[in-house]
Amino acid sequence: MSHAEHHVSSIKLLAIIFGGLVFLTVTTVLTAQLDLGSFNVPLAMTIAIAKASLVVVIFMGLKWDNKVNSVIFGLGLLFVAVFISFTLFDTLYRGDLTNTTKGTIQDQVLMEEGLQSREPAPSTLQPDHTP
Amino acid sequence: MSESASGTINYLSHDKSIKSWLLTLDHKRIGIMYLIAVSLAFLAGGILALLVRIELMAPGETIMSADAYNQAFTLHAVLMIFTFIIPAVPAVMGNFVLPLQIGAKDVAFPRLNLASFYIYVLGALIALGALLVGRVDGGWTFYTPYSTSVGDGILFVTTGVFVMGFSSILTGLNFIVTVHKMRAPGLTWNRLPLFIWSIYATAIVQVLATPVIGITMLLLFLEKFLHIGIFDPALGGDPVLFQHFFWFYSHPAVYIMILPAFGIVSDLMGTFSRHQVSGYKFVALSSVAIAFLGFLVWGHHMFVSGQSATSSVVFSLITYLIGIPTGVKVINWVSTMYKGSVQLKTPMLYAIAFLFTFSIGGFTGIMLGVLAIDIHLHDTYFVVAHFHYVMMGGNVIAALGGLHYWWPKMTGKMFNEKLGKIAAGLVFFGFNLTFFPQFIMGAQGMPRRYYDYLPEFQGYHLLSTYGSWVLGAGLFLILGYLIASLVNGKKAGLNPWGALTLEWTHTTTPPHPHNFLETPIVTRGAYDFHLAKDLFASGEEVSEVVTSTTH
Amino acid sequence: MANPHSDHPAHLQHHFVSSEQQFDAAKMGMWLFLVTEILLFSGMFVAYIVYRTWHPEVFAKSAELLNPFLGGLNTIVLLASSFTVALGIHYAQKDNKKGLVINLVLTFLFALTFLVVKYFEYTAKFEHGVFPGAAFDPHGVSHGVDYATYNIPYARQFFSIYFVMTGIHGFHVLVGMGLFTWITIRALKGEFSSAYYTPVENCGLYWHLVDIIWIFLFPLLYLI
Amino acid sequence: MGDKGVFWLPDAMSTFAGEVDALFWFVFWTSTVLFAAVVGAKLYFMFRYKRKDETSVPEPVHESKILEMAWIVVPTVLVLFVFLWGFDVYLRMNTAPPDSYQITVRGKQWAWEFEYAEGVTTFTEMVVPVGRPVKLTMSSSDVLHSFFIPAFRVKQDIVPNRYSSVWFEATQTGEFQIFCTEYCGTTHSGMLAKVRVVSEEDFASWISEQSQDLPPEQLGAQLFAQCTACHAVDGTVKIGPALNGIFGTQQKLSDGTSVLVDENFIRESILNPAVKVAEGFQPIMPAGYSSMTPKQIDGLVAYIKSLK
Repeated sequence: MSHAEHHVSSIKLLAIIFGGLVFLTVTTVLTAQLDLGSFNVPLAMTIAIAKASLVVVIFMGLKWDNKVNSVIFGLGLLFVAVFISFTLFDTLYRGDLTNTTKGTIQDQVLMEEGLQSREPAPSTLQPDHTP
Repeated sequence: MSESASGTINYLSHDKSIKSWLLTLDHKRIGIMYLIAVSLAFLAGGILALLVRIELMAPGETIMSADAYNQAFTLHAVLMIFTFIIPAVPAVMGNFVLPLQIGAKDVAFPRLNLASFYIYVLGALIALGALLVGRVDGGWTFYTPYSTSVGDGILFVTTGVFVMGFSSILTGLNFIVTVHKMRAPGLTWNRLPLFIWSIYATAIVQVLATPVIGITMLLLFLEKFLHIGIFDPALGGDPVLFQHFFWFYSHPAVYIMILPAFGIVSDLMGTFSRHQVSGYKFVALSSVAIAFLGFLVWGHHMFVSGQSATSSVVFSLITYLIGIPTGVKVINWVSTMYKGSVQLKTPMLYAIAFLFTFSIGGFTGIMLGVLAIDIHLHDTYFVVAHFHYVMMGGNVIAALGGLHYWWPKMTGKMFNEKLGKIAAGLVFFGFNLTFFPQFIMGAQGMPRRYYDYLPEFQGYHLLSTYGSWVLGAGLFLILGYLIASLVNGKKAGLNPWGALTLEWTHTTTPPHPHNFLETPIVTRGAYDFHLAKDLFASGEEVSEVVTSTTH
Repeated sequence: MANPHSDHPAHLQHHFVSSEQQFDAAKMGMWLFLVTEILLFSGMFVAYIVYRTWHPEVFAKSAELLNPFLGGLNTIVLLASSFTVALGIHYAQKDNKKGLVINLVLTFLFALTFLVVKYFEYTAKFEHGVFPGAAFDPHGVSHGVDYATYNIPYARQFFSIYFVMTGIHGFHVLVGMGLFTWITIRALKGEFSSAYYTPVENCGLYWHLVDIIWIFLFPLLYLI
Repeated sequence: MGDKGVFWLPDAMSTFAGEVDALFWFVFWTSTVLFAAVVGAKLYFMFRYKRKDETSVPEPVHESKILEMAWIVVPTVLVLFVFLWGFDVYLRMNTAPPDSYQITVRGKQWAWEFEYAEGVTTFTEMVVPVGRPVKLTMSSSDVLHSFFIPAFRVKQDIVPNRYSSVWFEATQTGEFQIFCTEYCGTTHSGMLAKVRVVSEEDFASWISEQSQDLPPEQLGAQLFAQCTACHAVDGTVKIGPALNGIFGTQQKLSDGTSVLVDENFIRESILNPAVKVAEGFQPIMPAGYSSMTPKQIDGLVAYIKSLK
């Protein structure tokens, strides 16, 4: 084990990061009030990732830490990504062959009821959520 | 040259009070406590298996009602998987052997280690508590909505599995840190015994996968208790999503079960062939690769579940990719014997039996990974036979090899070699007789989890039941002579198998409470027998306990 | 038994060779633990994403019932607590006991604030029948919001996910408060110094992770 | 090897069953050859290199790069080939031809119900025409079930709240087994049915025969097919009590009281099975049968009344 002095982050650096985090929080709350169409989600997520990165790299000191800890953290994120993306392979493409249907029976019933009552069905009741 | 060390105290003798055992922080004693606990779990699960097999000797009711049968196979699986096979090798042999093999005084976090043990016991008791409140039904897979619609026993089982998950996580975490930070001077990654590599790979899976079964069990609990509507289709939830959650853990869990077996077999093959393990680097790194790839294939349990064809195709393709490193490993183990010096002691017999049974498990796995064939074979006895060939023929047979291999080090006593060989034969024969007929009846269409069945399948079921008796006899024989060895076994030498790993060359038998009298300094790889020729020149047991500075 | 290290500090456990090894091991163990925490939450994120892609309109509408300003306030409270924890470690490294204790107490108070705000958010929903699970039955009118109009298919899923996610997160905050109480007591006893502050460091890491989880929960549940 | 249809796989009775089997046998024989090679090498090495001298320490073997590459490349090519083959068959197995004959299948604990396009409903037996693609649209009213016909090599889980489907084209007439293969509770293993494959003409005449209105007793006899997993009519006690000769008698209940078995009691027991449970039996009868029409229930009552 090579002996290295532990890194000490200066109060100034910590304060700057804290300021940045508060700024980003205010930004994300304000931009969420605007209607940016399909940009709302990516923007909010980008800001969240930026905030989380600041916390991990500076507050948690990963920047100065043993590399193996970065690898561990990275692997954790990688497998979260695997979990999400491989599940989406199913849920986004459910019913791509004839062995099962895309929508549920409940949704179909709701839609039929909506049609029969001849009122415009709330958009939320559409059974088919094609990706 | 070993006599000067024999008079020292060892970890068993230095304090014999009950309290010193229950509160011990010594990884070796914790390993022994796990050994006792998982053996009890194995016994309970095994008795249930025998009962299930007897019930299936004839169609219709033989010895129990349909409800009793359904609970018996559910409990058999829950006990065998969560309380026996997942902790078996990592927690028993990993605990006992890992710090010794890497030349450490203990694991990195001894208190956490003891806590893991008690968390395991607590979880197992909670799961068993289900028996007191009601039926435990639905199979170990807990598929919704059946699991949320039947009995309250499921609440206890999910809680128990949740709690035992913590034990598994903490053990894995402990081992990863130990392997990274506690290796003896000179013990580089390239010199590590392959058992360490495999336990390390297992630990990665334990840490990354187990939290997901935690959240899955929690959500299942809430689904049953509050009806949150995530998994229950009557409330708009999706049962297939539950299967994704469940298999995200439970497929990697298969690698928690099999990777440690790879490690044991590698060690046994090297030691009993007195030969460098063929393709050492490949065997080592492929364990880690398999650990990671194991996370990408869970959907092959769901080819007929109604998941999208897109995901079935992706999962099927990756399933093959994981088959290849596994296959190459088998070839490596076989070729380790090539031009070696093979000694057929009891532990080696298990390693050789493993190559046979695990290969069948592997090849049938390839068959199940083929999309079109799996549609026919899914949820039949073919699958039952396949996973028993992997878990029992893979893990348990290897674990028995490991148990016999390390038994002298753990207890200081030799078991009866002749009985050992007979028992190994019984286990091997009984195992194949139990499970091979299941492949055939499965392919013929016999579905799994069937209490009653069509008369045309009875012949296979009979063979299988007879096999289970032979297997049971073999296992009880092992239990018998191992216990007998504690009483009247021959005193074990320092290194009865002629191994080169540190637990044999640098410790007394049984080991000192602090493992090593002096920190070992490692100068060669775990299987570099050709660099240690002088140690074997006398033909006597080799040990470097006292003269640690020369090597 | 020869011990090569003549100076053996009180905090060094016998099976470690040096303080440095012990510190590294503890920290690595902590990072591994954090990864298990991330994967524990990942299940909830998967559930959220799956149901959101299936029913985006329901999720957008249901989110209207959450108050982004209270959520935002709580975000800033948690960020501040992360800041004070980082300051605490800084003071520990500088052997400044007073600075350490003050910042640990501040962190505890921020955590408490977070839970108090959460309490008001929860009770405001419970009053109108917004519960997780079978009891979900939004009704009544407050601040011009007619809760009954939120009783639409799959709103139950949104609120179940909301309550389970924030509930598990809140539980972690509670555990964090316990940890900080313990660490503060040890700090008051003067157990920490620039030579040994591993528990402070590790509790800090845990707390930052709780903060990070919230950084994601906040926009996902309240904003988008 | 003998007749493969007898030993490993059941006889192939649908158009793609032969393709599935070809793939099965390819993997089977390739695996067998490789397995024999591994076991053969293992046994040979075991005895050829047996330790004779306790002091012998063999030298490490120089590893051949070409051989190692071959171990990796050859299996990779093989499995990719098998994957593509399996994928191809899988796609066809899961894509029903648009002109298929439609049958609606409903699974419930623990019986199958088959409804044909002409409005005919059968239980425990599904009749299909030979040489014509048949598409089953399946749903479940309670838990997961799985529809499996080994002879046709088809299987599909039925997920509640979704329509699942399988299709097949039978190649020969005959009677074949249908299983439920997803665990669904106490009588999971009794959730069986048969598929009877008949010629086009026989099918047409069978359908028209079935379409006529039946007297209540015969209707009840037909409906009762879905009850036989648990109730016998010859006095045998299964999961539930035998139902012959009980009409007009006093039935002891699990709460100690007793009740007269009349039309009302039978009707109530079908609609709300957990309320009055016969002594010595578990309250496990599913409530799924309450969806029956009054006419169907009248039929069942008439049938049970007629049992001696």
